[in-house]
Amino acid sequence: MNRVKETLRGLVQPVLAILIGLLAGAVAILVVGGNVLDTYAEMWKGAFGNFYFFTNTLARSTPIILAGLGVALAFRAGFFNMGAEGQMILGGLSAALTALYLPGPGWFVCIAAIVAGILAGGIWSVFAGWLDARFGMNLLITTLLLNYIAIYFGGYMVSYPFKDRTGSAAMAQTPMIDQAVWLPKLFQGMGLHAGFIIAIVAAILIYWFTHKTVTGYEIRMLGSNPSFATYGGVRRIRMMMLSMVISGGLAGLAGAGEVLGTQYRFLDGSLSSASYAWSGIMATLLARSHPLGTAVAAILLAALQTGAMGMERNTDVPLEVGSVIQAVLTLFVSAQIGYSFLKRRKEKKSNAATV
Amino acid sequence: SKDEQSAQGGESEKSLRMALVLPEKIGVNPFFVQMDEGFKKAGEEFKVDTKTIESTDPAAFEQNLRAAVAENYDLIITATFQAEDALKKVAAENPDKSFAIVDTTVDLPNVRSVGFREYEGAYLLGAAAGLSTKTDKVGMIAAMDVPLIKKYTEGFKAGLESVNPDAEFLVNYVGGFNDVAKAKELALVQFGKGADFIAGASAVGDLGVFEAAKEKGFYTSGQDTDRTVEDPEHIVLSQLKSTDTVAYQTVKDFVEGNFQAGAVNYGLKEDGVGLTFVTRDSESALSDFVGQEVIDKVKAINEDIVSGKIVVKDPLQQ
Amino acid sequence: MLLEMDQITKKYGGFTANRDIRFNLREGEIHALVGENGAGKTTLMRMLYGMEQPTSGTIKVRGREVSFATPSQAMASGIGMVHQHFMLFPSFTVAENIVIGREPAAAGVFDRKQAAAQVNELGRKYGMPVDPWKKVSECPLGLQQRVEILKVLHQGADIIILDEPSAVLTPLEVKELLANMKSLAKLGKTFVLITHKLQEVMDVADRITVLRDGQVTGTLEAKDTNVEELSRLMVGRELVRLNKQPSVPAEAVLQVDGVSLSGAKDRSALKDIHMEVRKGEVVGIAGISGNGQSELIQVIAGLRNADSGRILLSGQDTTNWPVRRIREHGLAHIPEDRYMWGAAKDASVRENGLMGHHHRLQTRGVIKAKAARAMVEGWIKQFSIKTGSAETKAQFLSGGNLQKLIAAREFAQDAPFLIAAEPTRGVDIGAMETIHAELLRKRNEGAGVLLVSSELSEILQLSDRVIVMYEGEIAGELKADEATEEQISLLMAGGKERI
Amino acid sequence: MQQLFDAAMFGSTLRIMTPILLAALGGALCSRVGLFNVGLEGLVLIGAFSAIVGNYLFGNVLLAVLFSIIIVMLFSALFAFISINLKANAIVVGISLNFLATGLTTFALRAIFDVKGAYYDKDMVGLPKWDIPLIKDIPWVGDVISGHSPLVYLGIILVIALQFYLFKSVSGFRLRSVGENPIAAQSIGIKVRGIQYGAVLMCGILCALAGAQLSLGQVTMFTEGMTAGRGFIALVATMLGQANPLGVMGSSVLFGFMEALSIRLQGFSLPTHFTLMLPYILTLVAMFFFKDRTYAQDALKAGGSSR
Ligand SMILES: Nc1ncnc2c1ncn2[C@@H]1O[C@H](COP(=O)(O)OP(=O)(O)OP(=O)(O)O)[C@@H](O)[C@H]1O
Ligand SMILES: Nc1ncnc2c1ncn2[C@@H]1O[C@H](COP(=O)(O)OP(=O)(O)OP(=O)(O)O)[C@@H](O)[C@H]1O
Ligand SMILES: [Mg+2]
Ligand SMILES: [Mg+2]
Repeated sequence: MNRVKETLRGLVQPVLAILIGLLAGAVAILVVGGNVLDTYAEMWKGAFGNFYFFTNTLARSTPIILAGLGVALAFRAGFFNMGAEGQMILGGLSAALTALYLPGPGWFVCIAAIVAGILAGGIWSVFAGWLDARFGMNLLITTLLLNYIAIYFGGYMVSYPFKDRTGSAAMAQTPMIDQAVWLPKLFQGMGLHAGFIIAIVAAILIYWFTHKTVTGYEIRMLGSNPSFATYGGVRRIRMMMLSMVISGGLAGLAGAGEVLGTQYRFLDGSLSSASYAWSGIMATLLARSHPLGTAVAAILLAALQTGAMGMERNTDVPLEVGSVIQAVLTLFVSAQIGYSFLKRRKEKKSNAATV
Repeated sequence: SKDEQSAQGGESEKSLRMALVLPEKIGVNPFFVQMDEGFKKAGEEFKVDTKTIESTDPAAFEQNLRAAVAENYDLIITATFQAEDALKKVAAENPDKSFAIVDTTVDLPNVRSVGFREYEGAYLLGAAAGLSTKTDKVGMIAAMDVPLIKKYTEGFKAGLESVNPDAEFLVNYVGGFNDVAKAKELALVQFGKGADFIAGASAVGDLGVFEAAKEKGFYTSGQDTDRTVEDPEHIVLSQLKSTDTVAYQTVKDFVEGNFQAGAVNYGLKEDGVGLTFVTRDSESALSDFVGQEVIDKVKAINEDIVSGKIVVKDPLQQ
Repeated sequence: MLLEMDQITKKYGGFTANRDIRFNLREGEIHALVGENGAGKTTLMRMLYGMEQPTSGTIKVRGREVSFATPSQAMASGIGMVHQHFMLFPSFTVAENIVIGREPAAAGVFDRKQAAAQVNELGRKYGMPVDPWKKVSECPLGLQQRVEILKVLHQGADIIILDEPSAVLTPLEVKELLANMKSLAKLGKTFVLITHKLQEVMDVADRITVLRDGQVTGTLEAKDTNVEELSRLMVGRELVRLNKQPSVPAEAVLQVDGVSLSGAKDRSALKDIHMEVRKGEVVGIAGISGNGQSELIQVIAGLRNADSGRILLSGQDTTNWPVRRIREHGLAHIPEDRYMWGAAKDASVRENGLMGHHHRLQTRGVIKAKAARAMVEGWIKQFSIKTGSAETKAQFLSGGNLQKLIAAREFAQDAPFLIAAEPTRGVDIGAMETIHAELLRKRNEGAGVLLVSSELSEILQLSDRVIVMYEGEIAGELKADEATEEQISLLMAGGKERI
Repeated sequence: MQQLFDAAMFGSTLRIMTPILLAALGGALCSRVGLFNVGLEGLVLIGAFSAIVGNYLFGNVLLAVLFSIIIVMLFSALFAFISINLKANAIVVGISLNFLATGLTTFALRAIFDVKGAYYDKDMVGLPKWDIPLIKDIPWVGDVISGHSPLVYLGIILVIALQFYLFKSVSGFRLRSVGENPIAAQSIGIKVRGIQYGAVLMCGILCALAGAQLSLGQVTMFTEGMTAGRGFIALVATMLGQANPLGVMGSSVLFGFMEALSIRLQGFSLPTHFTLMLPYILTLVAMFFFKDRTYAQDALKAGGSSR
């Protein structure tokens, strides 16, 4: 009973935020002279209109879920890891290079490529963790800076040493990965690939890890109160490194999934231009770092994005309405409207009762 | 079934529906702007329902392309190298659909590919610059250090060297397609180093280059459409690329039943690329900086390329 | 009457912190306000200072009824307050801290020279000199206290409220403070002194008001009363001496062998500490906080590394081991600050209770959720911890209930050695008795207990031996049944002789 | 080498530095009142856009800048309201604000000008370039210092003014006290919220100026996402300068200089990817050397309490 009540109370906030977001979107639609209901209907169709669009939405959510999970874990441990983008890029790059140059049967290379992606993302992330732990360099800032370095490094690698010289050779990208190595599509002719299953499994695993295991418990306590964790025997530096590795590894996995499941090569700029990492951060914020919630929020954000694409295809309302809604709802989700509102009501009631 | 529905829902005669699915936002990129214009113009002329769909990133593009298939357009046109991967997948999965792609080649039985040889136009521009420069220093502000852009930088360089081997060629990269402030800053730097002609090849960034030219009084050139009209005093040349013609022609061919798969290639010879004043006249007056004499020389070079006497190397085929 | 508070009631939701309080001040007196933790002393004074508004009741200053919406308004009526926790800006200078809010300025430019001059003048006038240019973070606590008082004086206050000013001071500093108060009172200033130290009250106060459970239980002239009467009024009954059997100490469970630790500003926090705790005894560490007790605990518990010396736990050298190894080797620890060290506020009661047990309650890295829940729910019953459920967040527990949870968790560690630091801070009488009884039970079961407390009475009640710390050193050691408050106080104040 | 460090290079350092400096000063003010503003990037973007809108509406640069200031102040007030009144985590609000700015400017570009990607009008007049009378004739110095937009000079003046304000004036002293210990400040009757609002709004003004410098000073147009990460760099400059105007100036100069240098280095046969990377690597190195923890810790504090 109490649990249900607390879960409900936890939901007030996001629901209110979503409402405010939709309201802001409605204003934007009205500004450009659209019909709010029709436009939202088109948006709904674009995201969930039929099975095809639904899988589209899930496909887009895949990297967002994974990047978001990574960020969520870091947040849980108390570290503001803003480096998902760079970690994702290096993960994607490493996965592509492994997939291209490692000999062996397809399934084996595919797994190796995923592992390589996870490792690259993890190492890049733990590097920032190390700078913080060892030299006291603020993690929030270093991870931001490391993003730029990763972006340019990835760009260099595919513009020069590993550039695709086959075909028109006009893009900064690696050659196409052999078909045997691809992550399989889940349905013929649709974008959704096995990466989505990996993402959902990852969400469940991370939930299980943080909520059920000893290490997850230690990580969460570290994030809640580092002194308390230290007092209870948690090794802060070790747990920080661990959570940063997993966090970056998940972002790397997100990049690897996009490379092996959607693009079949590493294409310069393709991961950053889609803002997967930032959407992942938003999903985490929406879900207050809960792993399963992050997955749900990621699907919601992906739906907003694919819905906005559908809306733009079929109405004159520009796509950006989607990002306005997204931004407004994250803006308000951490605001304590719901809570303080409820509390004030409660207080009034009890005052009335006692006076 | 959806096909039938739309057929029934239309007028008595079934009107064709075509989609132009672009891998980027149109923005102020003249390449896409023109193409969209040509596409829409053909749509009006031939009574075709046209729909232009823009995309924000590669994954979104693939989704849009698939959505266009799902929404059952009769012909789907797309463009640029960025569309290549996705089109290969989607077109192969939908062999009964017709596709066209502009600016690159996709070798599939249901895809018509239209390519350009921009480096030929760039060669002419480079030659014109080499003949016009007074300081023997010319520059180019390119968008990014990526292979695609080499079609511009390398062609330009070859043209420059062919007429003026002493000229120094400065090239700087903005590192993006939208950073006008940085493009301008780079142009100012090249001007500071003594360049009197600085070509813009940085997409939106060109606006920054033009502004720098206006401010400092050097000469510059634009891309794709005749940009000289914007500021004839400083934007003295423009390298042309007729994406509008190509889009128009593709729609026309489809309506008239002449649509064939396979690759077509547009260069100077086919009038798909060119240079203002040389291959095409301009509304604006020719700047004294270039002068008719230079134009005449470049016209001669153009003829040599058209006739095959000069072969401009494709920088991507090294 | 200078000030009258009449029929003051303050409610927080359903909870009444102050009920129908009548409190008044005469000009130039020192008026002590005493009462147990949570009796409502601070609440009453916060209302006087405009930080809270009474639910009902009136306040009159010099006969005129006032109501303060903000501290500034109270200040304007000549009321100043020195808070329980200092309200200072550590990186600002002494002068800046004193004049803030009333800065001398010309055309909006802060005249720091003028400020320093004012501070010097103020210090001279009231006999409390300070160096105006020194950074507050570099001042010892006694000086910071003085800065707080000077700040209030600079604001022009005639009524000065001091909320537990002596809790963090050394005896010498306390003495100075009391002397200063007396001389200021002679100059016409009026004081409200909140304190738990009844001896201080007897030393300086003219009148005393006692609060219990938010109500006044008496206002007395100091000369007509004594410490015993005051404590009875505070607690509501005679304090019973705990039924403590004589201890049967066995072998040493903790040996501290020449441990030293350097502190801030080249002062050493611990200097060559030698001590031991045997199985079956409670060793109390007395001392004014800030004399190295915290550091000693932290070094023993592995939260800080000693610079030199050895620590043996059950005969094993555990110096500078990681916390977890020390704990697993046999250490339980009730930390001194429950919010900083003892709990994670936004985690649930169950999760807070699991800490330290989580390596035990697991199979292959997975926590045994059922067992963990049963364990915590057992404590909730045993210690009657008031909580919604085991899933309630710790931040919703009252301080005392959280303290009970922490104590229960550490009692359950099943370790031969327990550190209990301020185990009953902010805890009500009932819970205090439970915790005290548990501590003794632990001792009787043969564990060694190291009790650190700033409450002398607690130390005297529970300990078999008392160690007094002063400035990072052991100032003396006494047998509990022979020790008197006077002896301990003397040692706490730095009186060196061994008894 | 000579060619590398010519006058033009220092001139570009000044130009590149200005938007970063202005935004970073705003960031410093926020951080001085205990709010760590990650939303600088978004505020500057909105500033750049609304400056162009203002110019389009009024055809006057001064009014355009004023218009931009008003609009950005509205958004910074939103930041203040959500993080102060609704007690949301300031970092989260800042991140969302960045998203909002990207979406909203692109959207408004289409809604107001009916264009995509960029708004450009060749008749639009940007901020003037001021030639400083005497200085402009001094050979090398003139080339560096003279001929910039008024906002470049304003930026430098503001550094001095803010330094003076924060450390010499009474009101600046109180502002700092709010960041140092808000509870203590409250206890002596300082209006903590009011001061926080003031600082955030001031930050809005500075970001508006930074944006105007980008869209009306550096160039005269608006392009989508034209801040291109400058706001994040400003954030780094705030931290590196420890929220001290002079320190912020130092780190902004460092960053402007690195960027100008990286442009020069493109001439040498280093791949541009590495020259573009250089400023970020050097910032990391600089962070390594200047790490007074006080303000870093503020950020951590703000970050730590987000869940
Ligand atoms: N803002 C508040 N909301 C709810 N309860 C409060 C609030 N402030 C104080 N209380 C409660 O009012 C009671 C009296 O608190 P107060 O701080 O006045 O005690 P005190 O006598 O000063 O105690 P101590 O000796 O520990 O300082 C306590 O139970 C406290 O929890
Ligand atoms: N500032 C505050 N705002 C809201 N609620 C508060 C505040 N301070 C205390 N409370 C609530 O008031 C109640 C009493 O708190 P407090 O810790 O003072 O209890 P207490 O009376 O001292 O109890 P105990 O005797 O167990 O220590 C708790 O439920 C606590 O959560
Ligand atoms: Mg109190
Ligand atoms: Mg209490």
